[in-house]
Amino acid sequence: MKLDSALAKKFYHQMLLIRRFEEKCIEAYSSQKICGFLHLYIGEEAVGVGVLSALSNEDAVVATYREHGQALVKGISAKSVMAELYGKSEGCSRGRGGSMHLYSADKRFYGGNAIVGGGLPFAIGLALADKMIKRNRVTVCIFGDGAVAEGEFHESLNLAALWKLPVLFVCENNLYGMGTALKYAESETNISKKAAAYKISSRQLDGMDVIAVAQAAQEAIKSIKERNGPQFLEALTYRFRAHSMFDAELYRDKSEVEEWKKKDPLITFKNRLKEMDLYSSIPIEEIEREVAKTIEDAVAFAEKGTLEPIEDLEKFVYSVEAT
Amino acid sequence: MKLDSALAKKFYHQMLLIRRFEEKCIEAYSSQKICGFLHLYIGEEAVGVGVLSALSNEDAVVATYREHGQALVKGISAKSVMAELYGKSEGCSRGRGGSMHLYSADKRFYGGNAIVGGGLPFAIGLALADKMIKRNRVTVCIFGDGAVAEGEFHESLNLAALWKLPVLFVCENNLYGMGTALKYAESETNISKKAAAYKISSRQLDGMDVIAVAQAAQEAIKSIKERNGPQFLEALTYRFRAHSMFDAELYRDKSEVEEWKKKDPLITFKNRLKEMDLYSSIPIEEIEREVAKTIEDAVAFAEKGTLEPIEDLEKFVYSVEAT
Amino acid sequence: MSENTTYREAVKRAIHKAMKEDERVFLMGEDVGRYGGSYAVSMGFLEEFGSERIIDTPLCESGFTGAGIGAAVNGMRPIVEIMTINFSFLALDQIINSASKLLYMSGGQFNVPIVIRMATGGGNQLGAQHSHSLEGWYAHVPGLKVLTPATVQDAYDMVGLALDHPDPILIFENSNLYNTKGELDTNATPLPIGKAKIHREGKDLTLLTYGVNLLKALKAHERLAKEGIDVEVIDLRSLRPLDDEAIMASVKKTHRVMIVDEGWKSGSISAEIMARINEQAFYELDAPMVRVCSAEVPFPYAEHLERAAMPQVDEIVAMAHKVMEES
Amino acid sequence: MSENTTYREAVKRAIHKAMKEDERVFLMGEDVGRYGGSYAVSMGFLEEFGSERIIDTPLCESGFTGAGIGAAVNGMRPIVEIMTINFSFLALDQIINSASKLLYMSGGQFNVPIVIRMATGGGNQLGAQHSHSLEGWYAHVPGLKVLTPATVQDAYDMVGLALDHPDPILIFENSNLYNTKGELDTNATPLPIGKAKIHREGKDLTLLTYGVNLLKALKAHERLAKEGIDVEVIDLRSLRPLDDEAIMASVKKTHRVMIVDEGWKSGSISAEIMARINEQAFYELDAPMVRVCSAEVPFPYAEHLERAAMPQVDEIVAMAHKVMEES
Ligand SMILES: Cc1ncc(C[n+]2csc(CCOP(=O)(O)OP(=O)(O)O)c2C)c(N)n1
Ligand SMILES: Cc1ncc(C[n+]2csc(CCOP(=O)(O)OP(=O)(O)O)c2C)c(N)n1
Ligand SMILES: [Mg+2]
Ligand SMILES: [Mg+2]
Repeated sequence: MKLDSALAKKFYHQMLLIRRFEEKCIEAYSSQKICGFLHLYIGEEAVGVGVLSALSNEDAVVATYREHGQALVKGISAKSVMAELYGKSEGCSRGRGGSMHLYSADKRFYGGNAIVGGGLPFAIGLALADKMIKRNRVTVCIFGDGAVAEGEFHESLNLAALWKLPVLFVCENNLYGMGTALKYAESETNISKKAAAYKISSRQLDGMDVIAVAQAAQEAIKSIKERNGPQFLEALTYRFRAHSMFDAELYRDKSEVEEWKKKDPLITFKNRLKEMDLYSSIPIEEIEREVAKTIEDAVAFAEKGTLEPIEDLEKFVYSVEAT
Repeated sequence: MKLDSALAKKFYHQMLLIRRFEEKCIEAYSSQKICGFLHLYIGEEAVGVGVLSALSNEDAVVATYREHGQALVKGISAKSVMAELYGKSEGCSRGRGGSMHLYSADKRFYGGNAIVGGGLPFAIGLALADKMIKRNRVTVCIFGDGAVAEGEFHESLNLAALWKLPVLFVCENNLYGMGTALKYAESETNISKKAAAYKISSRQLDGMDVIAVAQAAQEAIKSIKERNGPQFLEALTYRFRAHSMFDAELYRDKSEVEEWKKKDPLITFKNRLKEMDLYSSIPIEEIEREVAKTIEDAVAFAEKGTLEPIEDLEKFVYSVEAT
Repeated sequence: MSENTTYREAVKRAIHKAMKEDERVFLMGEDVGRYGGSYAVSMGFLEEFGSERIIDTPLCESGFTGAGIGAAVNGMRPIVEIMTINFSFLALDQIINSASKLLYMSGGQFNVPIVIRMATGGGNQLGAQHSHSLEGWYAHVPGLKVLTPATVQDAYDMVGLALDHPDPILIFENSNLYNTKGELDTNATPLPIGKAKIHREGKDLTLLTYGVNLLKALKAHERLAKEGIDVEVIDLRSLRPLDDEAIMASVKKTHRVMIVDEGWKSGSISAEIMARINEQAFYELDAPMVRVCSAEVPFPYAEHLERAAMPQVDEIVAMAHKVMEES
Repeated sequence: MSENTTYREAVKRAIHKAMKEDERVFLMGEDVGRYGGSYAVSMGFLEEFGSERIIDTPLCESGFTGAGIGAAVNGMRPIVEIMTINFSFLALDQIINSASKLLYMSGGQFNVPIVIRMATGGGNQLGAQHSHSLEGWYAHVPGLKVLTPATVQDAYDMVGLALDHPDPILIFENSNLYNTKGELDTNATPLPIGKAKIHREGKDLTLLTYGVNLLKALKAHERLAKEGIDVEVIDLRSLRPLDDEAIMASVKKTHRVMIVDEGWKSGSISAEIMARINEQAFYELDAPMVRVCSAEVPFPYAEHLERAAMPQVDEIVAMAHKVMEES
């Protein structure tokens, strides 16, 4: 992968978009425009941006309840995501999904899943269909370190490897599953090592470094598209915010958070650009303005969005043709 | 482990008991004295006998639906097991369990589980209690190669290792889960290698050789009793009979079965004894007679056993003190 | 065009036809291939259709059911066979949290055209863990449809209907039905999903049932006819949706109701049917509705105990007399 | 000795007391330790009791629930916390195939004194996968008991009752109750498992409910009292066993029945209650029984839709008027 200024701009723009989008979400949450659970990706932007940079439009993404970032990068508009968080008809799930259930058939973004581990078997199935139909597409399956202990993780990795399915597993290891540190959850804390039990080739990488992530993802996707079966990436990262909006964060030290904030993917990326002499070619302030405008528009769009008619409560329980 | 003639006699006696007991079961099944599912252990006797030889009375066993052998070796009388298969009150589960659900509180035999993989979390729990109560006892958890693909396998191994529980996992790898050969079920067919994903030390061994199994089990149990946490054994074995009584065995070649029959644990054990000059000290015919008598008595006991009163249908849904 | 064949053969032919006609259809589950299906439904399919379309899965109910859901969303028409209902608990999260809700949660974007078949029921001395009748439980879940073919014709028709359907459908095949025989007309227009079927018309008592208990109900019908009670026997066919119209029409005719259901009594589908009749036809009732269900016990192994735990013809007959006397 | 406190505090104190008094008691589940419990029930316990007795588990519902079952059989008194009912599907195999049946399958040898607690219910805009009310489902299973504490007193009492019980008990705590306040008397003799409680006596209409809907029922009671309808409000407290005696006694008094239940309507516990009243008190009824349940939809995120999907006071009041007019 060659990082030129166009790509660098794109990376920075996407990471900043996620950051600012979620900062706005916090505001909207405190004024109760957004309700329910809200899990923020702040601090982990490099993973989503890096991994998704390796995908084509035809490739699919299956994510978790912490998926605003990936949804935006996969191409669901900020308007459509924000409207969803506002519970509006114009939202990407027509207000029925909320933060944990963003979808776009168009963009091949398959959610959002509020059941830890629940997305893995589903992702396997998407890939199985692609393989059967002989479409050379990849399904990226993103999950947290907490999901690794679930049985569905095990079942899915085995199936993917056994059937040589075109899946890229991406474990966002942010060291905690809610309040439980990895060392209290796994006897083997090097998650990438677990892939060997299924003969899946895997790598552990710095999830705060968008370039490293993008590079690894690109190589993995290439191998998958050459029909070599699944690949596994473990991205070491950290969430800067609480698990959700209800978390007193008793389980980790402030100092640990501060340490990790020094690796803020936005800041370190800027530093890398400076080292690479690319910084001056990136219009930082312009990007900041663009992003601000995007978010302003998204909020305005969400604010003036409409509510689904209550008469439509039962719409989409079954397909129209089925009722 | 030193194999003297007393131990050799015991091994042979136990293996023969299982063999003859199950041969009798086949008869009883065809005359419909025994009904339901009946899964035979014939061919795999060395695993149960070898592993259980390393246990003390206080250690526990959790097995599968293919558990006649382990139940007998753990000390449930042939009478009591046969009566259970006959559905009689005198059976070890009072006729409520049947072949797949043999139990004895007294002998610390915890079944019999008809759900593949279902025994693993339960076994973990037995061991957890022992650890909490500071009793130095081991729980042996036996399961087939088919169970390895289940999520509960994964969850249980992780918990056992994470909490350093006194569990001996024994995978009876007979190469098939019902009609599905291991290579169609696992991307990594060396099951003992999977234990590494949980940092559990493991060994693969010849499950047709009772001495090898006993030796390995003894070492494993010793380590567990020294409070080093769980151990894992994969015993390579083979079932000579169909999966259950309803199986046309389309999925494997007769020649493969014949090949494995050459490794019949009873025959190879006798050969080993000859090599070791122990054979002459084992009263083979006397054992054969003893076993025949035991089984005859068991059948007679089962035949004249009584039926639970129908009025007691709801007995044991709840504890007496609870209703 | 009609011929006499087994229920097993009917399911088999329906799947065979679908596989021939639509290359998106495939069959996946434990031992569906080399073993031939644990109830021999797919015997010979592997040879005919190959291992790409007849997929022997490892034991991982959640994994392969979830995989079926994903494949359905991505253009295929999977038939997932969960060997028996007893193992479906392990796949429950995928069935409920994924299959039943995806269309709704996505605001209509992702429908899930999956067919999940499983054997159900007790009566074969398989013990407590292998004898569940929980199809009524699944019928509680919006987003799912629950079919219970009782006849050879339905065994055939429902596979096709389910595969043509855009949403997830569960088909429960009682394992005691596979060897039963009946008429099969592969050219007949199938009765739609959600329609009950009157097997015997009668004026004294409405007997509602489904699955294997239809056979017991028909036997009871015969005995009761001789004893002067004219029972209307209705096969529900679908537990979700229930055919309220057919049920109420019959109640209006007979004014008396019995439900026969192998589920444990409390909370079984029989309760829901009673609730609906109470709501929709209360004033038509001449007597309390009754039900013959399974005893509330984990199913015992011993033959005499298991028999006592399950609905039997004698009990149905006795209960019918009781209802008639009451009113 | 009575004082005003929260439901959360009541659960907390009950567990605390049990841990103090019986060293066999321990608490296990996701985030019960360092996080303090996802609903803050066990805040501070880890410090007090240590990580041997307050066990933070990895995410593996089947694994740790099964472990609890094994530990219960082997001499301990585990309280397993499944964070919410929504994740209990992943543990269902262990709950049904192991906990509920072990005593029976072993012919009485192994009882399972486990207490499994979980938060339940919707109403917080958590979307379809996080808003289930399936306690009625669990009540279908013989071998289990299902408790639904609605009051601060019951939140306290039921933990102790359950721990003293030899068989598996599920306790469903509606997440909207944790912050509610009420009187707690830690010295009072608890009302036994299986007994319903009359919260308001009335002569016109029996309103049966449980869990958080008791609060809505009491509000409706107040409004209806002003409108001249005298409603008897009964908290079922236990869904398995149901207190048939208390239910029928009330029906005999009022001759009219309404059930309020957050479960999806079809196949909810409300259906079973209707079925039993039909069976046991049919001739006492002056009008069809009615129920106010949740709409049969995966729960939507948007506030207005979710509200419309759930039982509300207005609907209860309107339904009460309807019943009174009918008869
Ligand atoms: C099956 C299941 N169990 C428990 C939960 C509650 N829960 C939600 S997120 C979470 C932690 C997951 O951690 P991880 O997978 O590391 O993802 P992260 O939140 O760190 O991104 C838990 C326990 C759930 N949603 N699903
Ligand atoms: C969860 C579950 N799925 C499927 C089955 C049906 N079944 C019973 S035994 C078996 C094969 C198990 O194979 P393995 O674990 O290797 O044990 P073996 O029979 O070879 O001893 C299957 C598929 C079951 N009992 N439980
Ligand atoms: Mg995490
Ligand atoms: Mg095997």
